[in-house]
Amino acid sequence: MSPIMYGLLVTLFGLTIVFLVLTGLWGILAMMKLFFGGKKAQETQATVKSMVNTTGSEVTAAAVQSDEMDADELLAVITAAISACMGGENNLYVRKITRVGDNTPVWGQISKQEQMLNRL
Amino acid sequence: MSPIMYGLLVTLFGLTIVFLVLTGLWGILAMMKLFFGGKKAQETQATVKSMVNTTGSEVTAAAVQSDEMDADELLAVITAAISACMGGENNLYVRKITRVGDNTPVWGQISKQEQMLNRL
Amino acid sequence: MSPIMYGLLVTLFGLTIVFLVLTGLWGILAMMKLFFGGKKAQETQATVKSMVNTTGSEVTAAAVQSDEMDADELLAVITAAISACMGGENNLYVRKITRVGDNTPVWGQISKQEQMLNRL
Amino acid sequence: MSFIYEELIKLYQSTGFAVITWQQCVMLAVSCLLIYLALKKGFEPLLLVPIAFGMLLANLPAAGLMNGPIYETIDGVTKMKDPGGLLYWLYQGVKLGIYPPLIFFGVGAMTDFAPLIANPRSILLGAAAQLGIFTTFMGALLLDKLPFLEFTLKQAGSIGIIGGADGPTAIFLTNKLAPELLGPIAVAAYSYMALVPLIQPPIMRALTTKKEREVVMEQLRPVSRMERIIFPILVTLVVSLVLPSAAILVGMLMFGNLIREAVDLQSVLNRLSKTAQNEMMNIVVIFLGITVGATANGELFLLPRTLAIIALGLIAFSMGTAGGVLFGKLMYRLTGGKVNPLIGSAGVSAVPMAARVSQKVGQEYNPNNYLLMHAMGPNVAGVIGSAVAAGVLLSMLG
Amino acid sequence: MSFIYEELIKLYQSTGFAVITWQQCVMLAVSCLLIYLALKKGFEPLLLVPIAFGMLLANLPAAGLMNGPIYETIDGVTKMKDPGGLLYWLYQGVKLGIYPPLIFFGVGAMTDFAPLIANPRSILLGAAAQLGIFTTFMGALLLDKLPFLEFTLKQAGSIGIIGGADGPTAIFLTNKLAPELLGPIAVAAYSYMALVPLIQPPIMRALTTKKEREVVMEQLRPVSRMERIIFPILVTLVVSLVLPSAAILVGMLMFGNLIREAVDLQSVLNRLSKTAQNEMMNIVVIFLGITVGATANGELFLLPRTLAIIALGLIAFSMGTAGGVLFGKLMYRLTGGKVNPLIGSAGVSAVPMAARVSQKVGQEYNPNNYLLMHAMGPNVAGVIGSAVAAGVLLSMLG
Amino acid sequence: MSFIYEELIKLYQSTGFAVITWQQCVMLAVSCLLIYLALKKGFEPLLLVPIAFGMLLANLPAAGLMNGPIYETIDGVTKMKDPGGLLYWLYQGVKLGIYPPLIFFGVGAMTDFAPLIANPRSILLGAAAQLGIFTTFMGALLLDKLPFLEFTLKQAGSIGIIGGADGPTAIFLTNKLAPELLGPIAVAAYSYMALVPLIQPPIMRALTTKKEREVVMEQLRPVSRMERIIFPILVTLVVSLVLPSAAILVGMLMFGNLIREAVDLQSVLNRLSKTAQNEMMNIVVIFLGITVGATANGELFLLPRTLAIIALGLIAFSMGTAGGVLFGKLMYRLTGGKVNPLIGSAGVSAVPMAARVSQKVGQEYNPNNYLLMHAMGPNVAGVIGSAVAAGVLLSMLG
Ligand code: NA
Ligand code: NA
Ligand code: NA
Repeated sequence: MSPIMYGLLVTLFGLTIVFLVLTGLWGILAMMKLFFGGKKAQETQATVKSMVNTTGSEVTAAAVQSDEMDADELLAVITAAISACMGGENNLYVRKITRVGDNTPVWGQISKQEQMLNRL
Repeated sequence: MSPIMYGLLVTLFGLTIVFLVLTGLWGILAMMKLFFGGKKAQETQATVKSMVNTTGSEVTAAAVQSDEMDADELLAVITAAISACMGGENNLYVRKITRVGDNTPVWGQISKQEQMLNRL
Repeated sequence: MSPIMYGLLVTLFGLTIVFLVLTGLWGILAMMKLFFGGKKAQETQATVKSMVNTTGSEVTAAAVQSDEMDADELLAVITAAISACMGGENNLYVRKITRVGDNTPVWGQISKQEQMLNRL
Repeated sequence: MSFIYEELIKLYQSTGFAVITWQQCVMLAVSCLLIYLALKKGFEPLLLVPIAFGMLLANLPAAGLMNGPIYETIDGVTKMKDPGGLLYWLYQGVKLGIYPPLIFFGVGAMTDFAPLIANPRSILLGAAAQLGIFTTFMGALLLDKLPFLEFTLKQAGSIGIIGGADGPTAIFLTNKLAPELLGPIAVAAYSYMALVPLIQPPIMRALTTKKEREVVMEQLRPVSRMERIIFPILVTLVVSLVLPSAAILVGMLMFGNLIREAVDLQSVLNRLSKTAQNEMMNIVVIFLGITVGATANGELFLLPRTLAIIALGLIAFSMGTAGGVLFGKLMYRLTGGKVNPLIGSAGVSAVPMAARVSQKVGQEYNPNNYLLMHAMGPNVAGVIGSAVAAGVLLSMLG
Repeated sequence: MSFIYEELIKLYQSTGFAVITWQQCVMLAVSCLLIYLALKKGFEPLLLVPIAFGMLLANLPAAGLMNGPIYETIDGVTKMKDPGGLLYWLYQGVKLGIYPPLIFFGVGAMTDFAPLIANPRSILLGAAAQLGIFTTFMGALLLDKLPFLEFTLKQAGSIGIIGGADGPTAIFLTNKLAPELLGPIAVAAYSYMALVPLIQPPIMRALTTKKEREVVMEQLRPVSRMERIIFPILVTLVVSLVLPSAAILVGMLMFGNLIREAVDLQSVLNRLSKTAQNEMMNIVVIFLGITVGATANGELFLLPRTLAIIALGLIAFSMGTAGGVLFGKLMYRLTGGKVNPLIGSAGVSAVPMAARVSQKVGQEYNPNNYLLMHAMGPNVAGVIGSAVAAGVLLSMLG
Repeated sequence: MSFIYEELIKLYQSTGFAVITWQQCVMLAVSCLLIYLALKKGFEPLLLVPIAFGMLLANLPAAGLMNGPIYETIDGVTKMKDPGGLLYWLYQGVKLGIYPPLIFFGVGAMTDFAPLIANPRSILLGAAAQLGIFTTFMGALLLDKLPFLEFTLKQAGSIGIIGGADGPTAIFLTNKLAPELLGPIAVAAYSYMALVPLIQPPIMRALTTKKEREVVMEQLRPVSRMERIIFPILVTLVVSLVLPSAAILVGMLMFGNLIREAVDLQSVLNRLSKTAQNEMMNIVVIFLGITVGATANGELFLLPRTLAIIALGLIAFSMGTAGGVLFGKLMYRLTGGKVNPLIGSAGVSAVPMAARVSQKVGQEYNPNNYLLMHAMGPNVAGVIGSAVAAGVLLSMLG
């Protein structure tokens, strides 16, 4: 078979397989929706904007009670604090929230050891 | 020697050696206490809680004067600032302090270069 | 040739080459200055100190409008907020600014995907 | 003092000036040009800066940074006489097929497949856009007929994969089929990815009507956590069973995605997810970039075929875009106007640049039209699609 | 068109469907089950997710991700014809014994040995809990008498080490003694570690009296910085001189710990300490997990012995717990009631899960009893103890 | 029960106590001393702690952590019987010349060359300070005449490079020329770098007049972004063309610096810059340190030549300082008093310690004199200078 002929065969098979596989995935995604799609999607992001709209003291209390206060919430606290200081005019709009770094533990505390060591 | 017999030997020797080695470590730890245990143990963690109980301005001043302001202190500053803003009612309780990330340097400053470059 | 003689040769050539190469670089640097040195050097560091001297609200607005708010600016905001809270007495002097960690994205936002995925 | 003179001669002969070839001169210039394009014009700097610098290092005369080790056998004992150059050793990660799957692992950890799960029919657009791969493959086979060009089937397949608009896939396949083309293909792939906002819009406008471009699509449904977690496992199983040669790329992509999504259930996995996205990825990007660039030595790079590859790469991207848009038009018809064909062009991969182009062109004609999330579906489907196409090429040509 | 038909046949024969074995089907199901247990039930997700996904990838039919390279010799020159699969190359880090010591390095950098230094007699509890290792070793030798099971001495030793409740140690030893059991042993070790809160409490209650369980222990003394820094050096020297085969594990654990504690004196070492704890650890965990899982191919995994290993693993954890508690009772007697025997169960390692179990059971009987820090002593001693036990097994069976 | 007795004998013979040599005892003590110096006296802890611990691990009797793999051939098939020790495998990164250039990559990403670009004549001070390398090289050749010492040309070159005051360069060159000296040379290089604040000031004071020391230098001009970006490319090209053997060190240093400076233009490169400076660097530092230390086994280390190397190392640093200061005096004359000769001592590298010494000595004599930024020029030039000197030694002795 000449290279061109074999190339055409590859093209024919190739496009067919690409479509077959991805159509198969489509079918599977459709089935998956039937089985698992009914459940309410959970919100993975902390709803930072709404938190910012509450008063500073509420946010602060909420955040410090949380055992796993993460950086997003920290920023929310900061923003809220700033906004509270400025007299409560909530004209802030947090455009980008950067989660900061890896939460390296304060190692005297057992809680992080629990998360890690026994898993290694 | 049958595997079982050899296994018993391994068990006998194994447990003996484990106990011997760890008992040896016990002895060494006891001796180490005699030599070095008398010194007052230093506190490795910044005493964040007490810092929070001071007024915001003091904490801030302390922190910014420190040449190696670390993340714990930063959080203390933040907490203190928030608490100061809210009228000084120190009902905050910092449950978990996460040290954030690697202190990547602002490279224009010579001070960090000193820490690093000459060590490589 | 004896080792000592060859050593002298190496020393002669070595010092000559070191000087030649570095003198060559000097020349090139001098030429580079002619071509590119005329342009005003840009300031790579955010001028944190001056930002701190502005009022808190201005800084906040500036920072949150920035799409790439980085950690230095975040600290500037914090410092400014604290300073604003304390009645505007700008006796703060930021001695060391540590940029915190890697800006891991909040992945719901497309903006970071844009920065990264298409580059891999 | 004649021995000083002799040593001086020897020393001069050991300098780069004494042995530099015209190809090396040109390659040094090319690498400076690529650094310029990457830094000043924003051509995929994350990959093109390391590629260009690797090209520069590998073309420094007499430096031997890509030299392999030299062994010598004395009395039957083989010893390493010279360890060879750094780039040779780092290149083993390309040669053994290690870096590209690790990058896919990181990409999986960074990619949100929810827009695809929410709108699964958009996956077909990610299939249609692979048209670019196969037309370019045929194009290379046709160019082989020209007297001054010669492309084997394997080389043609490697050139075709540029149309996948996916760097690691292109590097992975080219390393297996035609490693001698690694340099030009990687440079072409990353350069055209940077040019997507210039290449695609005219094609998109030419192939669609104004009415089609103004279609506003329905809001995407929310996707449950369970769907997000099951998706990567299912994709791995289905794709790998049908096409074992695509297992490694798709499997690592989906492994990364599984860890990303599983963070919601087990937050300790955040450690792995972050490392996959950041440090591990960055280290692999540096090593991959610099060594892919280092394969581009002058003798292999400065051939007519490099120009042909660059021309074919443009065809690849254009045909991929056209394939996606035309299939989008078909879906527009079949769904009674519910699908905006502009999202088809995003099927070429180039995540998320191509999706943003769909968004931008859409808003030109209807300022209230937000196609971005709809285009992300075909966009991430295109990554899977080009990995599948690579698997086909690998199994039929390899 | 017969050649199209032929190609179709060839293509079908290259799919996974054509060559899948029943073992591979079962293994794919097993890996999905492990992912479920890891994510939904919280079974050590940090390791079990990579292990399970590695198992899945390695059992994809015809994908060959664990295949070694193929060389061919033409005219006396040997060349690599096929580089083999990614998992084969990543697996070299297990095979050459590189990953487990690196994980120990990170664990050392994360572990605070102060509770052990403050209360050195608790180290003996970490010795007693190694009973589980040796009883399980004997159990495996006895099971060898059954007609349908066969365990060599080396295999029995590898199974015994499950009782060490320490993943990297188990992987390190099994790789040296019986690599064919790596999959089941790693899965058993990590699964039972996750089940420690279920396995231990009944044994602890059965072996102790109410009065013993209510013992309140004295406050631990503070530990000086000097002691913290000298401790890792001394442990390395003592353990390695007595048992050279344990030197690598204990040495790297203590190297990590030295760097951790030395940060107080030289803050620049914080760079190394953080990297050891985070990025380096995470990268190694990913590579270790995925390749350990990949050793579990169906032919080796789906044998009666795997069930026996899982049964023996339960015995291992139970006997280790019993050994620790019984020795705790002995210390209770000898110290006139100053030692609460509940801290003995923490000697099995499984840091810090086992120590938390001691704390929890203690508080059930005396709500004001805080055993956690006292239990951390035996807990970290257990890590050293199982490394020593592994050294004995390696030197007597290896 | 005689077999128990036999096993006991065997067991005893397998302990470290049974086989320890006096050299190993001394080396264990030396490594503890180095840890003490690193932690208590602040001797370059970032490198010396890993080096010292590697030395300790490698000298543990019978542990075999530096042993290579053992192969056995059965029926013509060669199989690995024993994988060897961890340190052997990590050491390959030194042996193959991988770690030092990667550290240079990170150093480049951390170094600001602007003070050099702003004041290019200061680059000559970075050349003059390389005098220390060559005088020490000659010194070693002269010591070779002593009856109890023997230094080959290659060994003398490796000893000379201590005068470069640059750890990775010293390790890189010594690995190529005289790997048997790696341990003592690395220890000497890093120890003397830590002692720069003690070694340099007396020499600086002895060679300069009070008037010279009080010279206040002009403010440095600002450096444009373009200059910063072009600088690393030009340096790579010029140095590599003249001296191909220096290409790898200078090339990687400048690649790191290019990425650092290019962040201003393309912020996405910040990912690579941070990884190069932090995690990648830290991982390589750990591996490099521990394996360089591990080369220092007793038989090689405890020889008269080690004392000679330590003595020569002091000469190297002193002569380097003198060379820089004397050339500084020359520049003081030629520029009519514009150059303060104290900045010459910074030319030995040891960034930025040596520059701080210039600053400190300068302020002693004129409290308003800020020489730091002026000394940074020769300081970073010294890094380039010693890489060039290493290239010369490599090409003339290698
Ligand atoms: Na694609
Ligand atoms: Na244990
Ligand atoms: Na130097």
